[in-house]
Amino acid sequence: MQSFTLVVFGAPDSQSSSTALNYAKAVLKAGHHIYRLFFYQDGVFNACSFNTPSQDEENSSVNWQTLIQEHELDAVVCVASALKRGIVNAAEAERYELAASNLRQGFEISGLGQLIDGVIQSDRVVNFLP
Amino acid sequence: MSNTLLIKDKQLKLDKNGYLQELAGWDKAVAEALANKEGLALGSEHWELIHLLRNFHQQSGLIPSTRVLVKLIAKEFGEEKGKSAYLMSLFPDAPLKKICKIAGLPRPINCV
Amino acid sequence: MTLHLINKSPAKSSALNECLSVLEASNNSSSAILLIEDAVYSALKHPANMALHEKIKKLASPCYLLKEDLLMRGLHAELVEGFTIVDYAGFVQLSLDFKKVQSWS
Amino acid sequence: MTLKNILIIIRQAPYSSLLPAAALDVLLTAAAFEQPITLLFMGEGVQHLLSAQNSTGSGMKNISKALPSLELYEVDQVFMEKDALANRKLENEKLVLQVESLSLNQIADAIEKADQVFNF
Repeated sequence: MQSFTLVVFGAPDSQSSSTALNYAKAVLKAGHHIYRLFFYQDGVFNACSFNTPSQDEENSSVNWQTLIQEHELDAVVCVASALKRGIVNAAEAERYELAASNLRQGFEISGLGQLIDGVIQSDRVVNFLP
Repeated sequence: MSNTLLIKDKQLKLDKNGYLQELAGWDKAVAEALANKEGLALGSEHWELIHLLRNFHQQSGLIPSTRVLVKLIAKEFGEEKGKSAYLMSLFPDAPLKKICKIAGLPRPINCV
Repeated sequence: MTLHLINKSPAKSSALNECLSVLEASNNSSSAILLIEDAVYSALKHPANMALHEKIKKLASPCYLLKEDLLMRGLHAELVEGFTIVDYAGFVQLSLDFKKVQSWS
Repeated sequence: MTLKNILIIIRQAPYSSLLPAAALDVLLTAAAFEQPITLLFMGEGVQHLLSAQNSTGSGMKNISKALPSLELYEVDQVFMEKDALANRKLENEKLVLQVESLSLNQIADAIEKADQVFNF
């Protein structure tokens, strides 16, 4: 069994986000371990709980959340990318005096250090570039 | 709620953590008022570091980590001052956050 | 021992071309290229792709295409020879067959 | 702590994409973790080395300003693709930092030697 860290750069409506999701599923199906999902740059929009695509469209945020919760994956959202794009948890919303928090359950906000930790700890790091 | 820093005729908005909201409003009097809120009286050694950090930020666009700031101090003012204990003695507790706040720089986002 | 992952159309990005230039200059032939997303258009029989295909043909490294991205775009018959088609399970396996995966954008 | 050789390649021109700034952030964080780091400017990425840039008022980050400070972060392995400046007729421009050139063959070696490559 090998361990993987996946870096998701693409917004929910980009193909690169869906490629990363399909890849994550294939990693788990092959019996390997996902050490961490790291959502970076526009990838952080996948962690927004306010995403409401039309009913006849896929909700990539929900698809990620389902995978994360089913497999209890470590899903880290880059704090600097998230703050810039308005994705905040309750603690950050309070710190910056924002009207609401919108981080989807299952995701956690943390620093870029978690990506470097992924490089150090896992067997493979795959970047899904925008 | 947001608080305000009053200096003579100036009113400066602070965020919840006491950082300036508009960095352009910073000047020496502002720094002294901010330091005062932290219970610090700025002496020449404080100023030396504040100017160093502000110049570094202006030139590089970067907010250094504590470790890098200590190295920057060592490079500029010698090994004697280039120690975290020296930085800590001037800006106690959370030295990087404290000096950034007083120097009118953004709050460092902890990447680790 | 690197799997080079490319996801952009050759019309939009020089990624494949730059990757091929590095591999050409390398003394080591134990790398591979996997084309995903819009990069699968690089395998089309198209005059604009001819120079790339010449480079790929001369290379000792194998070149793969992601099946799901070909099917999604309706590409079947018009592909040049010399590419191997893999699915997501194959993509994961390739990631492990090589020492690391390097993505180019 | 396990050390991983991290190679960061910047291939996108400044301001056209957010990726170069992201690459710099990854580099600074990897440096904070004391990992061995190599930075390489390839192709259009060499434009970051030009010192005449001024992004004031654009809202875009000028990452070239940070390059002379990399030494403080103990990042001293900084390279550019040989010929990339000449191919763009930029060889006489002033650069923010003097960096060594690598041939494509040496770049291939650097990629092989790295444990992880971030190619933005």
